[in-house]
Amino acid sequence: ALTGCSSGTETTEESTGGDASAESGDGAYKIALIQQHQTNAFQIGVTEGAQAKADELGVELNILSADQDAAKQISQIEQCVSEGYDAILFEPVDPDGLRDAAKAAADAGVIMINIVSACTDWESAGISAVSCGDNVKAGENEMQHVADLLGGKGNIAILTGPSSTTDTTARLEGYRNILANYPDMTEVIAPADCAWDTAKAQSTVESWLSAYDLDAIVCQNDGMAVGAGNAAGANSGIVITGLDGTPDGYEAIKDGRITGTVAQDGGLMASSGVEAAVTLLDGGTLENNLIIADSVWIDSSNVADYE
Amino acid sequence: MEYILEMKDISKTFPGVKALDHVQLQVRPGEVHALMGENGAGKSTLMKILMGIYTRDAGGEILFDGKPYMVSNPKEAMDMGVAMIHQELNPILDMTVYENIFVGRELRKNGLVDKKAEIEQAQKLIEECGLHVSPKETLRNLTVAQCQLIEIIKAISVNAKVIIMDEPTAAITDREVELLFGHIRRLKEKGVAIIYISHRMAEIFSICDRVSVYRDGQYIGTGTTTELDEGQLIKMMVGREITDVYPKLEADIGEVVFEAKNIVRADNKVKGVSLSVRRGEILGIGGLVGAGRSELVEGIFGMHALSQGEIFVHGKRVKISSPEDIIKQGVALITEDRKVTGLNLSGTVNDNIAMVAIKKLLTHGLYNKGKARRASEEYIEKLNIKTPSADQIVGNLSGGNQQKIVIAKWLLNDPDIIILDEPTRGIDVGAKRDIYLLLGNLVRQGKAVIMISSEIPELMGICDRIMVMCEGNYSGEVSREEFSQERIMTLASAIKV
Amino acid sequence: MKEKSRAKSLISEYFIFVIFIALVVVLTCLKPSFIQPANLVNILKQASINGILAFGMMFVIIAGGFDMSVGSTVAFTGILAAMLGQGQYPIFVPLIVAMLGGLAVGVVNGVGVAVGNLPPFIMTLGTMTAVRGLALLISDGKPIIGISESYKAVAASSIFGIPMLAVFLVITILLCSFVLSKTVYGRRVYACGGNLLAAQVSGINTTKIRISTFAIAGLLAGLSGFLMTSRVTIAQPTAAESYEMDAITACVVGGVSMTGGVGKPWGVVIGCLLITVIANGLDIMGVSSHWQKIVKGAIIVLAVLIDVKGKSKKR
Amino acid sequence: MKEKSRAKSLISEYFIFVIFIALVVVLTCLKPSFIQPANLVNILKQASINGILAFGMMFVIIAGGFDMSVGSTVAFTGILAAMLGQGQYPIFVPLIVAMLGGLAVGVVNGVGVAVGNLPPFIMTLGTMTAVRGLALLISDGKPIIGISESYKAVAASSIFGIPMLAVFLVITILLCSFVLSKTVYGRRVYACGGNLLAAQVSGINTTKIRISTFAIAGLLAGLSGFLMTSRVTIAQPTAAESYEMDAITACVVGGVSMTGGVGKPWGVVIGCLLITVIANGLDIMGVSSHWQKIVKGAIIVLAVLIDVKGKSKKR
Ligand SMILES: Nc1ncnc2c1ncn2[C@@H]1O[C@H](COP(=O)(O)OP(=O)(O)OP(=O)(O)O)[C@@H](O)[C@H]1O
Ligand SMILES: Nc1ncnc2c1ncn2[C@@H]1O[C@H](COP(=O)(O)OP(=O)(O)OP(=O)(O)O)[C@@H](O)[C@H]1O
Ligand SMILES: [Mg+2]
Ligand SMILES: [Mg+2]
Repeated sequence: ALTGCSSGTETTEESTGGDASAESGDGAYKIALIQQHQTNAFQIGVTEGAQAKADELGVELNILSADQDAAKQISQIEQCVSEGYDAILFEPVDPDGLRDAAKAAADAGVIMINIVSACTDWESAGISAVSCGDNVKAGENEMQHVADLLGGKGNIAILTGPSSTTDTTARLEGYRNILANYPDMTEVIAPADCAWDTAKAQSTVESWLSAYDLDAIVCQNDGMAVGAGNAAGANSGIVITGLDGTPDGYEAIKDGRITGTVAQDGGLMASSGVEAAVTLLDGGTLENNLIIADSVWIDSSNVADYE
Repeated sequence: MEYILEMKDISKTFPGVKALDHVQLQVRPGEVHALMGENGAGKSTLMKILMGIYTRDAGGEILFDGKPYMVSNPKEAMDMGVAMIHQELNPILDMTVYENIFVGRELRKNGLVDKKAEIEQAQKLIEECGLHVSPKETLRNLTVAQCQLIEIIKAISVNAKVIIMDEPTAAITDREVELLFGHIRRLKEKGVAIIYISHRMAEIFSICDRVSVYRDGQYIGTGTTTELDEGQLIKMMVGREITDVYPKLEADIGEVVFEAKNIVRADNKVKGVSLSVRRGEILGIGGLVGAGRSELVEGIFGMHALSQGEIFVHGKRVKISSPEDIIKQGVALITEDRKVTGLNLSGTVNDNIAMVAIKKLLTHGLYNKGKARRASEEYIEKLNIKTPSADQIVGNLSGGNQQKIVIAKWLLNDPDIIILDEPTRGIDVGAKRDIYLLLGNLVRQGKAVIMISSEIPELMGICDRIMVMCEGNYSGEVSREEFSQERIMTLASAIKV
Repeated sequence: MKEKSRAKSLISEYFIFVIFIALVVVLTCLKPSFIQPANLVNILKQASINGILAFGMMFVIIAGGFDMSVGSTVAFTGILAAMLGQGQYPIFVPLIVAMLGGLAVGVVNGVGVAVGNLPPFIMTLGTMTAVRGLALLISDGKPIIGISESYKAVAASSIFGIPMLAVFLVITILLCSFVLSKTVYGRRVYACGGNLLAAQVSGINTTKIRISTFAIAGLLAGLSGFLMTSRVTIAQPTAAESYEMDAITACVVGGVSMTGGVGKPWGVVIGCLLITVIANGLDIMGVSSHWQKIVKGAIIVLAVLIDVKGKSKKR
Repeated sequence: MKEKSRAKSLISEYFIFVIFIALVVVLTCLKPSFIQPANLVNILKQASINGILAFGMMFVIIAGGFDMSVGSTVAFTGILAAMLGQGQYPIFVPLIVAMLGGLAVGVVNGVGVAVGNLPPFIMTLGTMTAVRGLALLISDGKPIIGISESYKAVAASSIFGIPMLAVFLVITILLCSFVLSKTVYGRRVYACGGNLLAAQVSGINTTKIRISTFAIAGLLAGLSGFLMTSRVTIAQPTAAESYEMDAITACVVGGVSMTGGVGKPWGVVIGCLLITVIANGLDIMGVSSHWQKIVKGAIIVLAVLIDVKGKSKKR
């Protein structure tokens, strides 16, 4: 950890040296945010959180979307470096795949910050700060509530996002961590990859329900939980949970189609990231270069507070 | 050894059709052997079996050079020394002339394509055939006739022992035919055997040594051209005597019903041609390949933009911007290239017959399949179209029968003015006669006909008047009293200054 | 002999149907709950949206075209419908607007292809991308929630146990089959696809026909978008990703030729059921998503292969 | 006069090139940093993988086919390469295995199309789905990490400032152009696509040629998979989603006809650069991702439209 820290500071020094010249050009810092994609409520929350913070701090923020393609994200980082950005915030499409690109950018004097999820061994990849949620913990949080609701016993099924994306694998890891404690909770069907899509989730669950007795359907995002809820019908007695905490999920919680969701605040992760970048660019240091936004369980009892 | 090629007891069945029923064929080295028979007799099928395109039914045998001949694809056939000019043209339209000539047997140098040598050789071959195109021209820019000549060049430049020519002259005029015959004679001298399929009687007697005749998938017989005469041959083919090959029905010629004045096409392929036709009249248009006859009628029909010209139907000026407009005026155009502009080859006979005159096949505003079938059957009967049923896919019919479908689909629309561009291309003697009679009856009913043909005897046989074109220009006109082959040829090759 | 060959040719024409039945039998043996009424209702529901899209696609392909944009159009029109379906207007307003939105996309495609002479693939790929962007733009990238109860009821309700979605599908099938086989327009669609030039020379206004086929595909995509939103109760800008592939697959499996001019509505019905049944069957058997992909790919290829071979045996 | 018309016909043949230059000029005016060497290097890198895929696709399309499976094949072979590229073998082992893996997929496609007589669309859609499943299966749905430094260096290094990726691309371009324009094989690929029947009756073994074009596409997809893994330093089973669309777009924009038989390698180079430049230009101008989709779709359609119109003026 010590070496990690020191390399972090080194990078900071280099970058402050680097952007002094850039800064003289146009005053405000130029910061880029490269999101995984911009096609759901959570991601738009990230966009908005970052933009609001940037406006508040008076920095120039340019937001790009990698469309869930690691190769594209690498290209975008390279592009931002050659465009002379002072700092790059990015939401890695893959925790391992972006490390070298981040390192190269940091070596070129750009401040690199991870948001939403962290690269593996991020400190040694030249990343100065991470502002993220913890997908494993969020998954644990969700599954723990399911276990509590079922009394530790029952048939469950899981709907996942696209296999191999970091969100999917980390959340699944969280689920499995909890399931390990509850031998009576059985996964009666292999997890189905519904690619975050409501309609696909809905069809899959419809089919399942005609063949299996399920006590709970655990979904990796709210969109799929809404689909599962539609298939099961309101107040079906099946525990259906989501993850993310987005308006579509809240709506379904209110009318009883889904039981609850685990909310992660993408906007907060992004705004903290922007703040950290500006602090570092100003030559300051961070109290803590790992900022974690906690996840919260939301069900019908507290959903009104979150809308 | 007497025969280079012997086919014995060959049969071929398609669903619903017995295309060949235990037929035979013997070809001697160095002879030109004609295959004759009505449309759908099975000539092309027999040759495709020889090329390995179709597999014959079990039984029978083929001997080549005395040895059993077994091929399963054209490549093997060509390796054995058999080449073929196909009836249905097979140009690769997006390739150049030289590429087409050498496709499948590219010239090589150091393992790579020797483009230069190909162009040089192609140039030579083209000149020998009297064709005036650049070897680097793309086939898409050539006319049907020019494409046909390229096919011929392609086949005769192969070092083959047997060359099959399936209606090689269907789209070309006498001048090119003569050049082709020159080539055939030279090949003969080298001992190459030619199997020659044609519906043009005169060609058979001028170039062929022996004739084998088929009818409805059966072998009828073989004879030498010196012993047979035209009448006998026709009788073998159609099973009855035909005395007048070009029947001319008398009709009353009335007022002008269709007139095109000073047609100039935007692409300048037609440079100011006028024509008019009267009720009850058959107007012929003659000329050499490339005279621009097809271009003229296609321009009139709204298929290409005109830069100048006026069109009058029944004395009324009409504006034409698409075929739709002129069809509404009661005009029909049976186009030259049935595959490209005539037929929906993947559709059934019904579908094709219903293409133009669908409005006639409705009951209560809806398409009535029964009506369409009855209409198809009427024309199958009238034009003697050989097809197992009106539901057959048109692509599966023999070439001549496809041509008849094109004619049928237009006649069903009951047009007043009928323009036909090489309508008898690939049609057998009997059926040709049927078509002439049909045209004769149409003009008798007060309709008018314009017919383009490269067969001068045909034009002279049935037309009332022949207009001749040359290089996109009008070059003269001959009336029935003055008809003579020389007169027409002179006009056709008139050199414009 | 003649009887026998006729029976043979009938079987070979309806071969895909035989394959479909075989698949159903196999699935039933493997998992008896497959054939339960409840699951059959599921299959109907699941087949509906793809079925409606496939019927639109059928017009385009038979006329010799190709439409990559229908998936995006479903998402786009679904969002339009959700925005107008919050209860502020009567339910037919979102329906009409969604269908008009789809129609507009279709007309743009058609004009590009028939007037602009663009290859259908590139034209519709362009609109596929652009319309997806539009969907994201108007929804700001977020799902649209809050559609009214009456709108939700459209897809959720049933008539005599038959889900409304399936009713929409059946109406579409009947209408489209009727148009294709009975009207002058339908016959001309086949003529255009069979040989465009010949159709033109035969006096058919091919431009109009081709534009109209894309318009129909768009219109039906709009209807699908409307139904999709009702079914999933929200409208996602990322919805219906690659639905065009399923629609095209349903057509091709059902015997519609990609080169145009050939295809029968009943074939598309079977094609579309086949795809749905594969997905449904694999789901209820609990096959893992990874294996599902492999099996689905293999079954589709095999089905078409058997069909092609079954047909060509005829020769 | 003749000179003038020749110049005109030259311009119309190379029209897409003119459009490309125009686009570059516009982008440079809007954002001068676009034309900076650093960004040009970026563009080269970004164009490489799609470019290699597009060249494989070109063979298939010119021969009258169509390949939907190359994206999945990139993912699949990328995983193979990553598994073997952990340092346990010399670097050429993953390269060869990836290419062989791609080749195998290509041959399956080719056999299905040329021997099984399946429509290319359905055959390759089947393998697209199945191979994606395979990629997920062998990777167990998780990214493969831990490739060796020397493997990472393949894509990360440069020669004389030119990134290695671009070197691979240039080699591919040169080789493919040579094969297509100079060899007998290349000529026959055009013949097959131009008129399959004619090629057959001219004695060409069309089955072999068609299989081989799919094999080439697969082989190059394998190479791309190998490079992709090196570039992103991991292998994801979900990588290269819909890369086939970009490859096809590059071909069509570059003048390769979807009906086969027509197309020039240099056109594909331009097509592929055009696509990359659009994405790169929009990114550096800071256009929002939703608008990017709209603009990208519109530019592609417009480019092809202008090209088509420019060409048809000639006639
Ligand atoms: N692929 C096919 N499928 C079904 N029937 C076919 C097929 N090819 C040919 N036929 C049928 O076989 C018969 C013989 O056809 P063929 O083409 O050999 O006739 P042809 O003697 O060459 O006639 P033409 O003088 O018109 O060219 C015809 O009745 C035709 O309809
Ligand atoms: N697409 C084209 N591009 C360039 N030149 C063409 C094209 N089509 C035809 N031509 C030229 O136009 C002229 C007329 O063509 P065409 O051979 O069709 O006339 P035709 O009198 O109808 O002959 P036929 O009916 O005997 O084929 C010829 O000189 C030909 O070379
Ligand atoms: Mg024939
Ligand atoms: Mg002509």
